Amino acid sequence: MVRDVPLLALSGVTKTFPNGTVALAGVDLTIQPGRVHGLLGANGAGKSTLIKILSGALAPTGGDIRWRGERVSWTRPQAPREAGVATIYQHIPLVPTLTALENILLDQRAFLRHRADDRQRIGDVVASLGHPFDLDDLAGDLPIGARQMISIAQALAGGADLVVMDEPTASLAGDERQTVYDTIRRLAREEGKAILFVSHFLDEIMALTDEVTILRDGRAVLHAETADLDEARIAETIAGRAITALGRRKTRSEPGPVRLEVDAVASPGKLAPTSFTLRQGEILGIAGVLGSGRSELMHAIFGADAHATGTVRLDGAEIGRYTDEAVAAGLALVPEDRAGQGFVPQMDIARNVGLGVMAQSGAGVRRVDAKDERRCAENAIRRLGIKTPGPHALVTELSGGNAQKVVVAKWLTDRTRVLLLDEPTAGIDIGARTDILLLVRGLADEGLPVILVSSEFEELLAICDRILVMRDGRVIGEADPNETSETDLTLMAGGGDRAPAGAPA
Amino acid sequence: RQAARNAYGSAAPATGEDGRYGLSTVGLSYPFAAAIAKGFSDAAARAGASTIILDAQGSVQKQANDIDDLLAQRVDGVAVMPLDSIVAQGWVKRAGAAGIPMAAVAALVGDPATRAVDDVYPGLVALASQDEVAAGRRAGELAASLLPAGGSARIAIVEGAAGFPEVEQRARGFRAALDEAGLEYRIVASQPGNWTSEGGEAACQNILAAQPGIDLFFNEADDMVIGCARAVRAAGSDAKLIGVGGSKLAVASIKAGAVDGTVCFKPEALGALAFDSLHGGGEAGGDRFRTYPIPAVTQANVDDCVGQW
Amino acid sequence: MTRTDDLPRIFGLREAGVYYALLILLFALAAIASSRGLPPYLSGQNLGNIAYQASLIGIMGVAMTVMLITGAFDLSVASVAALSAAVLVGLAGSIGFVPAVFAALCTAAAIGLLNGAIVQFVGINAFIVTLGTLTAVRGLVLVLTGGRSLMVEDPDVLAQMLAFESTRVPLFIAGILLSAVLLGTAVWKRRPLMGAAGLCIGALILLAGPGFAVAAPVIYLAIFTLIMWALLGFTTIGRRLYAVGGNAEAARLSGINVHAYKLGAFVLSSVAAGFAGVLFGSRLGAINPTALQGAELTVIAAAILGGTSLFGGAGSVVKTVIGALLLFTLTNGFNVLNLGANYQGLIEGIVVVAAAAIYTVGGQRRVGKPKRADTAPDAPPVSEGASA
Amino acid sequence: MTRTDDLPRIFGLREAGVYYALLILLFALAAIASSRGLPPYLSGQNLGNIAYQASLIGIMGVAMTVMLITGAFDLSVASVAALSAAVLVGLAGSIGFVPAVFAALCTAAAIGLLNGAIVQFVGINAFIVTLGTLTAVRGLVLVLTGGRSLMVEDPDVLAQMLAFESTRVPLFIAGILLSAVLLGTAVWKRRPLMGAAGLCIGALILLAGPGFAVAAPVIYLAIFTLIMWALLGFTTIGRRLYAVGGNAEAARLSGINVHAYKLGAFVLSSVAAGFAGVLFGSRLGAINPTALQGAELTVIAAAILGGTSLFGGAGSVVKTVIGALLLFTLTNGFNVLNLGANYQGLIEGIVVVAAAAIYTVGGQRRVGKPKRADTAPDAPPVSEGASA
Ligand SMILES: Nc1ncnc2c1ncn2[C@@H]1O[C@H](COP(=O)(O)OP(=O)(O)OP(=O)(O)O)[C@@H](O)[C@H]1O
Ligand SMILES: Nc1ncnc2c1ncn2[C@@H]1O[C@H](COP(=O)(O)OP(=O)(O)OP(=O)(O)O)[C@@H](O)[C@H]1O
Ligand SMILES: [Mg+2]
Ligand SMILES: [Mg+2]
Repeated sequence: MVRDVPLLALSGVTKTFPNGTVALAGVDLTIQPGRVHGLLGANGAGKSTLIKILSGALAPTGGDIRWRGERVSWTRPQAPREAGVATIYQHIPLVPTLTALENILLDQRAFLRHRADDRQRIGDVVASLGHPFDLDDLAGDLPIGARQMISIAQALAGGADLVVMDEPTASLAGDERQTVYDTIRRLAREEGKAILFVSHFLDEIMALTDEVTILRDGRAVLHAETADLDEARIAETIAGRAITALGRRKTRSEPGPVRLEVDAVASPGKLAPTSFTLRQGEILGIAGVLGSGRSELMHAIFGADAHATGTVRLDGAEIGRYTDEAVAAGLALVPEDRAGQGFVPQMDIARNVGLGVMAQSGAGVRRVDAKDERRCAENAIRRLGIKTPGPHALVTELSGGNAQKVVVAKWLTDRTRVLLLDEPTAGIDIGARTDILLLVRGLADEGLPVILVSSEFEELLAICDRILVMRDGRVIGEADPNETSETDLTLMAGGGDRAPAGAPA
Repeated sequence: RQAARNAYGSAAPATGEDGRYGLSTVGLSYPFAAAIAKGFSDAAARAGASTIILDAQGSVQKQANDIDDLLAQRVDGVAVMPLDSIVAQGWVKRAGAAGIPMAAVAALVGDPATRAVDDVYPGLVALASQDEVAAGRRAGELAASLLPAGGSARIAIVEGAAGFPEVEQRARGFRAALDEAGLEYRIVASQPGNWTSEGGEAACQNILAAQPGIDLFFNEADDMVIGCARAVRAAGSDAKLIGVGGSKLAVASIKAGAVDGTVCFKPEALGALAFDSLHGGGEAGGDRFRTYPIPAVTQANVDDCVGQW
Repeated sequence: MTRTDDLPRIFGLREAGVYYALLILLFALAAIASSRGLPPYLSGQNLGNIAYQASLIGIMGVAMTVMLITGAFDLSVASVAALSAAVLVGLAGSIGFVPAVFAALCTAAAIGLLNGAIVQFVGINAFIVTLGTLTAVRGLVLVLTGGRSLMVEDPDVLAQMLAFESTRVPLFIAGILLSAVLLGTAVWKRRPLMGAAGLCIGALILLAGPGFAVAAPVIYLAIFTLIMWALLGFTTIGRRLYAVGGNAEAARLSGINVHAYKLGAFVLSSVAAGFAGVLFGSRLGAINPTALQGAELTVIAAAILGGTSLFGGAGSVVKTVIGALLLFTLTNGFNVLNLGANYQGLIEGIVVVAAAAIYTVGGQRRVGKPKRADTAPDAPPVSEGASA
Repeated sequence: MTRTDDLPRIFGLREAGVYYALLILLFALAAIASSRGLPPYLSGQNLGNIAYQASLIGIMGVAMTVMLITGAFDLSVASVAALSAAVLVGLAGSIGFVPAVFAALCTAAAIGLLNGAIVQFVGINAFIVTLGTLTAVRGLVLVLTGGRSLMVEDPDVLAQMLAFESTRVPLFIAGILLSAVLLGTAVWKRRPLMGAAGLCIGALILLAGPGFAVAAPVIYLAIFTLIMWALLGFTTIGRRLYAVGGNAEAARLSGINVHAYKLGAFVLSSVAAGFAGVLFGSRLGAINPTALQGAELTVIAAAILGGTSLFGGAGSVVKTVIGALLLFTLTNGFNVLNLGANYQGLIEGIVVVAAAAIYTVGGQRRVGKPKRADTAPDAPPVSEGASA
């Protein structure tokens, strides 16, 4: 490899969206073969925009891009793909009606559709990722974690020289992350490929990358060798302010009264009967790997799973098995798949946030107070630091993390009596994550019971009072954050057997 | 085609020297209606009047709208070719209220089941139409003459689309004539052919599959008899074929011997009759029910019938 | 939904395009008419006629819009209208007008419920279900009428019907007042669009002259539209309907009873169709079995011309009514200008596409995404595959 | 797509439901017919008739399926078919049959290109565009024909047309061979579905008897279906078509030229319609302006009965053909059983919904996600929402 000719060099790249948002205000970036380049930045800093530009999905407004030294202008995704850039997009664009295999082969140019060698080749790639899904599953039937893995496999199958990954691990859990790390290392070290890696997980960045570029408000504010940096410094540069690291939560002296009783809640084929109780102001964490049934448990409790059985009582009163009853009773679920389950794309921020309050105040007909709605939205924008032109921007025009914040904001109302969070910090930047976790902790301190599903065990350990560990759709144990380490938790969750997620027989 | 184009009055000046007359047709994409329109505006042209020809596109409520539009324009007379005889009664009232003479053409106004065709609905200046029942009769007589005297004949009726009064009227006349002829017959099937040639073809194919031994197909319209003829030929059946309407195609295939006979309608004549009844503010006088002879034609006398549509 | 205060957006083609389209068409026709020395096109009577002719389609279109907003689809409206008309005409003679109306609406509601139940709980695609009911209900009409037209014999029932359908309501004063009120509130609450509406209405009313009166159905349409507009724009119901259509899964997880709302839409659409049928039957106290055949496409066309999305989550009932008016203005114009019938279809088709183009293109230029046809900014909900 | 080897899935209702529906219907009718002492219903002649009657709709349906797979929509097919028939009949006399066919197909292709271009590049909703062309093209037919039926006078041109449309092709031998081949490959490559198909075909052929022959259009349909089936199932073109419809954004990002594929679908659909029109015109060597009016709904119904999704990304051309056969078997059954015309609509509607129910319900039970019902219709490409 010739080091002095960079594989890809961007200089002064700018992007202004039609609605006036300046996403990139002149970014320089050079990517060398055989190296892992970390791209960091707060939500809305411009990472995805940059990536869409160098994958040809968006046209830049200015600046120039050089591939292997010569100037290129990529306006359609074909060009970069043929040149040798493979991209994993943040919003995981897959074709729901095609199988995993078909999705992975989507960008192949061959004429015949079902070639044995293709299947063989892809099979190997997927195997190297630890079989997170079956080649013949419909992409649409898979949970978000599995879909994330599909798009990773898709990028690997192409055999590109530069693999661009926009938050590939955002909706993955421990094991899958490990396999992704191993893959990245293999690609860079053994196959001499270049990797552009976006993540909000600083530990990943430290462990994986050789150099990092940090964006803030569309500018590259820092470019350095990872070795010369430490997490605190990076965090500060990203947020543009000092980040108070999360200390562990000191277990609260007097356990409050029981609020939520989950009694033998089960869902055929997905979730074994599960029972537990949740006390006033308690934060219950749920750990598990991809497909361990955490989301299923959440849905079952929330009445979102039509097949679920068992009873859920809030303050002694049984809650019906439908989402509207659950919400009316004060349960609130932040789902794991923001695009699919979280927000209504045609509605602006204010209306999406408004949905929460509206549903909680019952099914009756009432006048919606646009002003009040707007005020709530502005509140949320301030409280969660959502980066947007205003409360009337479409959610689809927000960056991934900011969209996630909107979904969280929906339930931050005073009518919420139990908060169920499924991967609430997926794709949220380090600064905002700390804020959100502190916010959750604050809510709990005010007495709100919270269930937190997270694949960030560090997160769980930091703010939970108790942690349930799930595997293959059943709770296999409980951990006390104070005498458990992240590795213990990972071991419990992974539980030796690496069988792909599936239903307990 | 040029002639046809003028016929629709697009070329005619908006304000005629000798009055403007409106014709609300069931839909100018139906050749029969188009021919009536042609007759109407030709007659108008001869009389130096101008015409407004409206196209209801087969929809009753559009026809109601068309008539409102005509009345709103205060034309000197409105001829209506009603899509629905019963609904049309209301239009007669409206025209009366607006003091604009109205004539019906091609179909009577009033309940076709109870009202005889020559008993013209009160308020109408005139009704220019062929008698559908009589048309059925002509077809029936023709059938009687075509069928072998001895033995019971197996007859299939290919109806128009369900919901049109002609369906029942033509069948009624047909049966009556057969009965009078004292012929022994059985109607073994009567199925809709939806007025179209492909519909007629399908219906006849299917009927033949169930009743191979059909002796005669009575198609309630010529388009259907054309299609039916194909089906009969394809199935190698020697059933006789009778249509109604005297369309160009039918006349041609009678000449060619593919179809045995039809009842000859003259839509252009109808149009002319309707116009004459209106011309001069309806004081034209004469019989209020205006019709013309509708002979049944076979290969023998096919030349008496010039296909007008 | 236009309730933010940025003028360019509100008067931008994308938001107001369909209004422009209608106005352009009206004035074009008026110009041609006068150039041809015809009586003034924008006369009260003619405007009244257009509104009257559009009223049935408009009523069904408004309900259809709600339907489309929830992401479903109803092809059976025309048949349902015909059925309810048949029920009305069939029963009015024996049980009296008002009970017959009630019966007709109940029948309609029942069919809506059936449609909705099959779509929601059996899970069959709305298109095929309502296509099935389109055929079946039309068949039912044929069975009920025995394939023949029905009519009401009893003169006083007939009188009631006519009173219900054909009374002409004088609107001059009302119109003046309305436009005044609109202008007032517009100025007071700073609602530019409202102001514009007020002006247009005022102008048209003055054009129409003091004798201006419209037939009852126009009033019914206006009232129905007003209710639905308020419901969609200002109440939680409307919010939920949009959410259900925009992303049913998200709506469900936000505690909205998706089934109830979709079912409701089906019932509403059928009842509205039923009411249209009642008006249709009352028009002449008679009904023929093929009545309103094929009207469903016109209804949907009106809604989509009004900018409603076929995929749910977006749409405005007022614009649907404008869409309907646009379609009927066109045919009315043809009739008035006595345009060669052979050319009407050609021109109508072109104008419809052109009208749609006005705001689509305008809308796009505003957003500046020519390729919006294939850029969905975020992964589509998983469930998309399910419709396979 | 059914090319994995798990039997339950392949023969599960969801995958094979529509085949079952057709078989059930056929045998039900056969039973009734024989109980009424009618000649055998499953006779070669009758089966041939059904196939023949379904052929035009089938051809348009296959293309429409491709259209729907790419997530678009074409209401103009029937009008386009009528236009191409008019062009054929109008020109055949003067320029000869083959050139006239060519002209007709080119006209059709041009309209398809127009449709596609407007939808793709102006970005107007396909529904409204093709509704517009539906009207406009029908108008064009009216203009060309001047509102009366056209017919070919020249006898030998007429002869050519008949030869092209009405020659009957003996199929006994071919059918036997086909079923043998199917069975062979089925056993060899372990393709259960193929085996089943082979058996059914074999059985029907034997039922039909050695005299079995079908009209040319059936053959054309078969060939066209075969080509499309292979294209969709075995080539990357097919995969891309599914991708474009399933998630245009994903397709675009994987470097698929979405515009080209969508445009292609429009052209294909129009050309197929044009070909159907050619067949239609050749039937009688004549065409009247109302020809095929309203056929578009039947075409779409066939596709959706075949399980094609209105929202793109899923669909099978073979099943569409089955859907068309199902619809025509029904009317054929009515005629054969001589059922009262007034009752046909009612029954047809019910049967259609029932048929759809068979595999929808089956499909759901298999997947066990009832909430699909309400999550299916949404997943709007966000762009749609923006078109509000
Ligand atoms: N389609 C769009 N239209 C208008 N503005 C947009 C659009 N997409 C993104 N933006 C804006 O561009 C800015 C950068 O967005 P981008 O998605 O690049 O952020 P990001 O760094 O990826 O954030 P995250 O970490 O949350 O993914 C944000 O302010 C966002 O609101
Ligand atoms: N990677 C996968 N492959 C196949 N099926 C999966 C996968 N992940 C989850 N599932 C299905 O979903 C069920 C539970 O998944 P769920 O998403 O609830 O688990 P989770 O712990 O929330 O995982 P995630 O990290 O994806 O949220 C599993 O029982 C399995 O049926
Ligand atoms: Mg991003
Ligand atoms: Mg989960």
